[in-house]
Amino acid sequence: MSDTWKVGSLELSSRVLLGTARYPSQAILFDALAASGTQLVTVALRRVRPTGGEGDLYRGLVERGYHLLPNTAGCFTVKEAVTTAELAREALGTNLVKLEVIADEETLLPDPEATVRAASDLVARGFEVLPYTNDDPVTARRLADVGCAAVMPLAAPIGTGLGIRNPHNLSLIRSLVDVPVIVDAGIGTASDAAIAMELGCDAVLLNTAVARSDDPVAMARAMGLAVQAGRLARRAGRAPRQHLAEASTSMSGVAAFRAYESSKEMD
Amino acid sequence: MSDTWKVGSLELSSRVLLGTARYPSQAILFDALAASGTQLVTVALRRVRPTGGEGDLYRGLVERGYHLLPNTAGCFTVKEAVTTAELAREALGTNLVKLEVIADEETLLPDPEATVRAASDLVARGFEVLPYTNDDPVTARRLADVGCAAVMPLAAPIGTGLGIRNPHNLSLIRSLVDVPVIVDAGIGTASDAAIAMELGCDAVLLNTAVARSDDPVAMARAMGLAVQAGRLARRAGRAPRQHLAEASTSMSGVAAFRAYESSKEMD
Amino acid sequence: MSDTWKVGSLELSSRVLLGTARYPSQAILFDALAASGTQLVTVALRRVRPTGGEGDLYRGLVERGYHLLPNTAGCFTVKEAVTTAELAREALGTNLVKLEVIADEETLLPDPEATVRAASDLVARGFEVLPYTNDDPVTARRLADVGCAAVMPLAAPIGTGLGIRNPHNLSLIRSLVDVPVIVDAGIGTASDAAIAMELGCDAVLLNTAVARSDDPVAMARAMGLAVQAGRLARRAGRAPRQHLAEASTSMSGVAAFRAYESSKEMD
Amino acid sequence: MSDTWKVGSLELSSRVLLGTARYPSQAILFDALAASGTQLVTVALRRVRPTGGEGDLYRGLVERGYHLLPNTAGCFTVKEAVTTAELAREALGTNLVKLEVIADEETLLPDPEATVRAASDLVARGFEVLPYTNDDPVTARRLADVGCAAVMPLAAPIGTGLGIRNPHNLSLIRSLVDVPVIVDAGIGTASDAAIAMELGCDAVLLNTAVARSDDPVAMARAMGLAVQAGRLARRAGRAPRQHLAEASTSMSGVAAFRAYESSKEMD
Amino acid sequence: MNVVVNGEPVVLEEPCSVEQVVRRVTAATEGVAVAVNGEVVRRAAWATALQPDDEVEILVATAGG
Amino acid sequence: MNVVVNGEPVVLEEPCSVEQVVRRVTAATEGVAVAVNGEVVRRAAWATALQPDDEVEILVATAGG
Amino acid sequence: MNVVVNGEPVVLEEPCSVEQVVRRVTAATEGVAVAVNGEVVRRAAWATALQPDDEVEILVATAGG
Amino acid sequence: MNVVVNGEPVVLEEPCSVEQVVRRVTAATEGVAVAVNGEVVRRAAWATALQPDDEVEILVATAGG
Repeated sequence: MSDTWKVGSLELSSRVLLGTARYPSQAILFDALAASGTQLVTVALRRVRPTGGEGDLYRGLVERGYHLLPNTAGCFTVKEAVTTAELAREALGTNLVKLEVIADEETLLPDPEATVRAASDLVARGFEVLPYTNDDPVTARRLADVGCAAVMPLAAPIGTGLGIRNPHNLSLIRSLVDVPVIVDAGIGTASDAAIAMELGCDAVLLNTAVARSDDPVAMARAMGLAVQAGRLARRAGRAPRQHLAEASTSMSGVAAFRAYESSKEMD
Repeated sequence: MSDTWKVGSLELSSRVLLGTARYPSQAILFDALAASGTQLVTVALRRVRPTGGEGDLYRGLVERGYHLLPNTAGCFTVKEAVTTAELAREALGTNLVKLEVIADEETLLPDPEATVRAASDLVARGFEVLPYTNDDPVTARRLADVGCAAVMPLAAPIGTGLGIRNPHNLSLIRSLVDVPVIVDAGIGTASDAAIAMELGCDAVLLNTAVARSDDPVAMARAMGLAVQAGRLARRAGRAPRQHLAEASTSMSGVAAFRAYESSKEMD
Repeated sequence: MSDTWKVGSLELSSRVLLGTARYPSQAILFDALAASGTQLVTVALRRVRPTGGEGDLYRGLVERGYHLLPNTAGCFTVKEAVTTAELAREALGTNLVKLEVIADEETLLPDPEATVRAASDLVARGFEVLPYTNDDPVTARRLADVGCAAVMPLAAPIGTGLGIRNPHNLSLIRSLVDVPVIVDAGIGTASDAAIAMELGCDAVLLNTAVARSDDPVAMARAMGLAVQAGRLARRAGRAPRQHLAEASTSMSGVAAFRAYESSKEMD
Repeated sequence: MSDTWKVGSLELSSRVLLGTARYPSQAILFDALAASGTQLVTVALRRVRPTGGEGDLYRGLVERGYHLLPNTAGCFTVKEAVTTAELAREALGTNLVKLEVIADEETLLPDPEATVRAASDLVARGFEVLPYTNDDPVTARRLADVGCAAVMPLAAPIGTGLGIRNPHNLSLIRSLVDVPVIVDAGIGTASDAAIAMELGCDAVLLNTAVARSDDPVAMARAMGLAVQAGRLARRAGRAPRQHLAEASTSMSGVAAFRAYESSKEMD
Repeated sequence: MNVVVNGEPVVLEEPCSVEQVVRRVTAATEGVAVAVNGEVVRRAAWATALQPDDEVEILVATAGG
Repeated sequence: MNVVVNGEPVVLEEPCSVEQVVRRVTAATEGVAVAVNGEVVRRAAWATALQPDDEVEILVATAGG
Repeated sequence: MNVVVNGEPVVLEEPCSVEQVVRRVTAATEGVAVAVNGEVVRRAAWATALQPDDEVEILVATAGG
Repeated sequence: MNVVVNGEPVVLEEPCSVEQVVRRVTAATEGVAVAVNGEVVRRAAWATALQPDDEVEILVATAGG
């Protein structure tokens, strides 16, 4: 069953986007990326270090054929985000950008108003913008309206692993926008990713849940499977919930033995 | 990674047990069984019908190499359950039995006291007993103590699809017994199955959630993947939950652009 | 609005039952009892201590006009529970007993099968039995069937304060038995008590949530108010939940100003 | 125990704010207001009707001594909201305004960016602004920063009665702003209101949950009690949650009867 | 003179003050506010004469959440 | 001889073995089990003759959860 | 005579009634119950004499949940 | 000539192009981007000479979420 999806000009079969930060080692990072089945991975732009160690990351990802999604992590203003996106395009040769405009260092939550302004500016500059946003359906719709290639609402604050705090908002967002909905931040374990897909989201972006697991490679594989499972379950259509019990096995044709019970056995 | 498990004398690699009732057709049933990856399927014992249609089910399952787990569905007393188990062993040549002693036709919930008595009797008769039980940790431990090969607590009342009503009880049960814990009844969709495995359960028994899905074959595949995902995630060890946000991307080496912002841009 | 209820031969207006253990001091205990509005308080039966301090508790409660509900806490067998109940009746001159038959010291969960046997024996001995039980609807119905004056399912394991783990079971119990349903154990804070009443339960039995609060007297008052609130809300009948938003303020007669907006103001 | 709070220039003892829409009759409205104990009630501004029926509402509220909180319901732009607020101040002689700038008629959710602009304008015009907002902590802090007298995050979309969708966000908001936090919209029943207060919110604004209850007067009373209960419980400080059970009744001094048990009684 | 009052076309004899048009729809002396062409007209200015084609909104407090 | 087979009254010529009555309802040689008067009759004992008024249950595996 | 009272060995002069042994540990006239060898001794029977090696439990109401 | 490269003061001999200063810190020929005084300098313009007190940022792809 082919089930590809498009984000901007990319067509992807995997619905897992994976971050590259916080892994025990680069070897484990590359194994985790492979185990997850991801095709699109996030990177940050930072000052080159004499060691040049980061060069290895870039080459390592490109050689392995991953599409890169540079982020604007650490940006608190529209200007910072736009400049960072321009530098990322220059360095990595991609129009894709994960737009993050953070409101403050305490909550690390996105600044909805500045994110919309930055998104609108970047779209005009020819970027394919994937904005990190809160789970407000109104802000998500505005981001779609200004031309973003997708919207990326959070499940819970970044790094908390609290899972999907507000499923109702995610389904509202899914029903309000026509672009892909990618759940970004807050996923804690495999079932959270499955739930995101069951709510109708198109993909999941993960980092800490995988990188900080005791076994990042196993967790990456778990996430890849969970996302497929949730996607399939959504498309299959769940059996209706009901308040009262209903037998799976039919009573028809049941044998009659009760007559033979001694009274003491009767319940 | 080999990750087989044993229930009674069976060693299995799949952690999905699938029921055979309520499918749109037998063809869809067989496709769903294959899609789920299950190796152990439940059947009931009922009066033979002139059509003999049921014979096909038995042969169809045996030819496809499935292990059979006969149930005592429809039994309300110890005697009925024991006689049904004996007949199942005679007919199917297996010591395995899914013990169900139901308390009443209204709730269809298991009768804990009668289930323990029947289990104890069947163990003495040489059966490998997999009892359907509520999620009471005390009853689960008692069933293990009388020699059951596994315990099968419900997630929610049979057929409701309400998912895991009481995760706390399932983890208590997991910590109290040494035999496999198989979640039976109440699973609604893929993420429910993943959660059951993340709680430490060893397998999941499904029927209605698959058979009554709009697309049983796709849902069966979803369940198979979800169970693998949940199992892997449990073994990988999740990153710790935290109340406050923490950045995945490090700020170290971030570029400095703010100085160049016009004041109006300042957020 | 009179809203009394009967448990056994007692008619009560307060729907809070309060335990007397674990308070910082006896003075705080008595203030908390008064603040909660309770009329029925639980006590244990223990070996008299030379100090005779316990005598003060008994006298203090009787002088303040509280009805006493002796428990069988610490009993692990039917015989222990029955003997303890008989001694309590002898000492306190009440037929009421809070029946506890605990399965093990690890989980401190009730033993459903032994609790049913002990209840049945105590009913035959003329007691008004209020059994502490798990939240299994089948066991609750059996306890009602053997003649208990009420059933007391737990919200969560004793002392955990985890609140109502399985609301679905509590509403099932409420719909299955004709005697009062009193939620016992596991309530953590005021809203838990309100939810118990909104589910249709008749009363709540508390101890740790009040006694171990930083301010037991204030928490006792909170619990008293929460139980009234939940009871009233249940009787009032809640407005139906809906998936989509609906305005409270009508648009009819709204003024028309938009025509006067400068375009820059248009959203 | 005096526990008043201040919002703008008002000092209030009741922490319930009640809307005046959707009641079966004006008589029931006035009874419900009284039953809730509210001191501050919301009204809309609409075109006078020949019947002049609305005049009665205004007079009825003023005569009963309620403080009025006019809303800007039905406004979709900053200009509409500001004009409506000015007319409300002119008509009702109060600087208080419940600011609503709605994004669209489908979701009826607040427009965060326009709400911040309108709030800032109204503060400059000398209003005491109580803005209706989503549960985004960043937007809530911005509203406080521009000088709002309180912030009023929603529990769930208006009129749904779904209760508090995201408690984590409400506690974040409570920890981020210094002005009162009033939960507005989405409360369904009494326990929802208690939970809002237990999360640290200062008050609750209700309408549909009361007006559309089968018995608005009883539900209003329930809400008044629930808000007091939740507030008291928050201040009392709850006993810590724990994963494992802990007995309330001590085992010390327990009698020893087990020796006398016939073996058949032994569990 | 043609004006619009609360969305309805109305014909008035000139001159007609804000106060006069208010009195046509309500006797209420408090709890009322008026806007003409989208601008608030404070009570103190109700003597002001309306102009042809003015759009008048006369509002009162009503049930709201 | 009158017996009851799977709840239906049946008239049989005597003598009639368990095996013979099974064959009346199914050709299946495996996956079948029989109880007479609530007691299991193992395959090895199917030659046993039925008695008047025996209640015979002939069961097979069928769809179950 | 050796008996056990609330778990502690006690030496009593014979004869000794239940009431006498109760008085050794508490003056309380109500709220007290006694069991000897696991059987309840009702108040009316407190005059009963204890036997050697009797195990006596003297209980009162105490803090409980 | 004093400039600042990635936040560190550096002394350069004039003239010095963007390319030359990039080479001081990395040999990477791809995956690198440069900003001078907050403005991006596209690869095609790396021959541009730096001015005294220029603030140069030389960035590469690094681990990010």
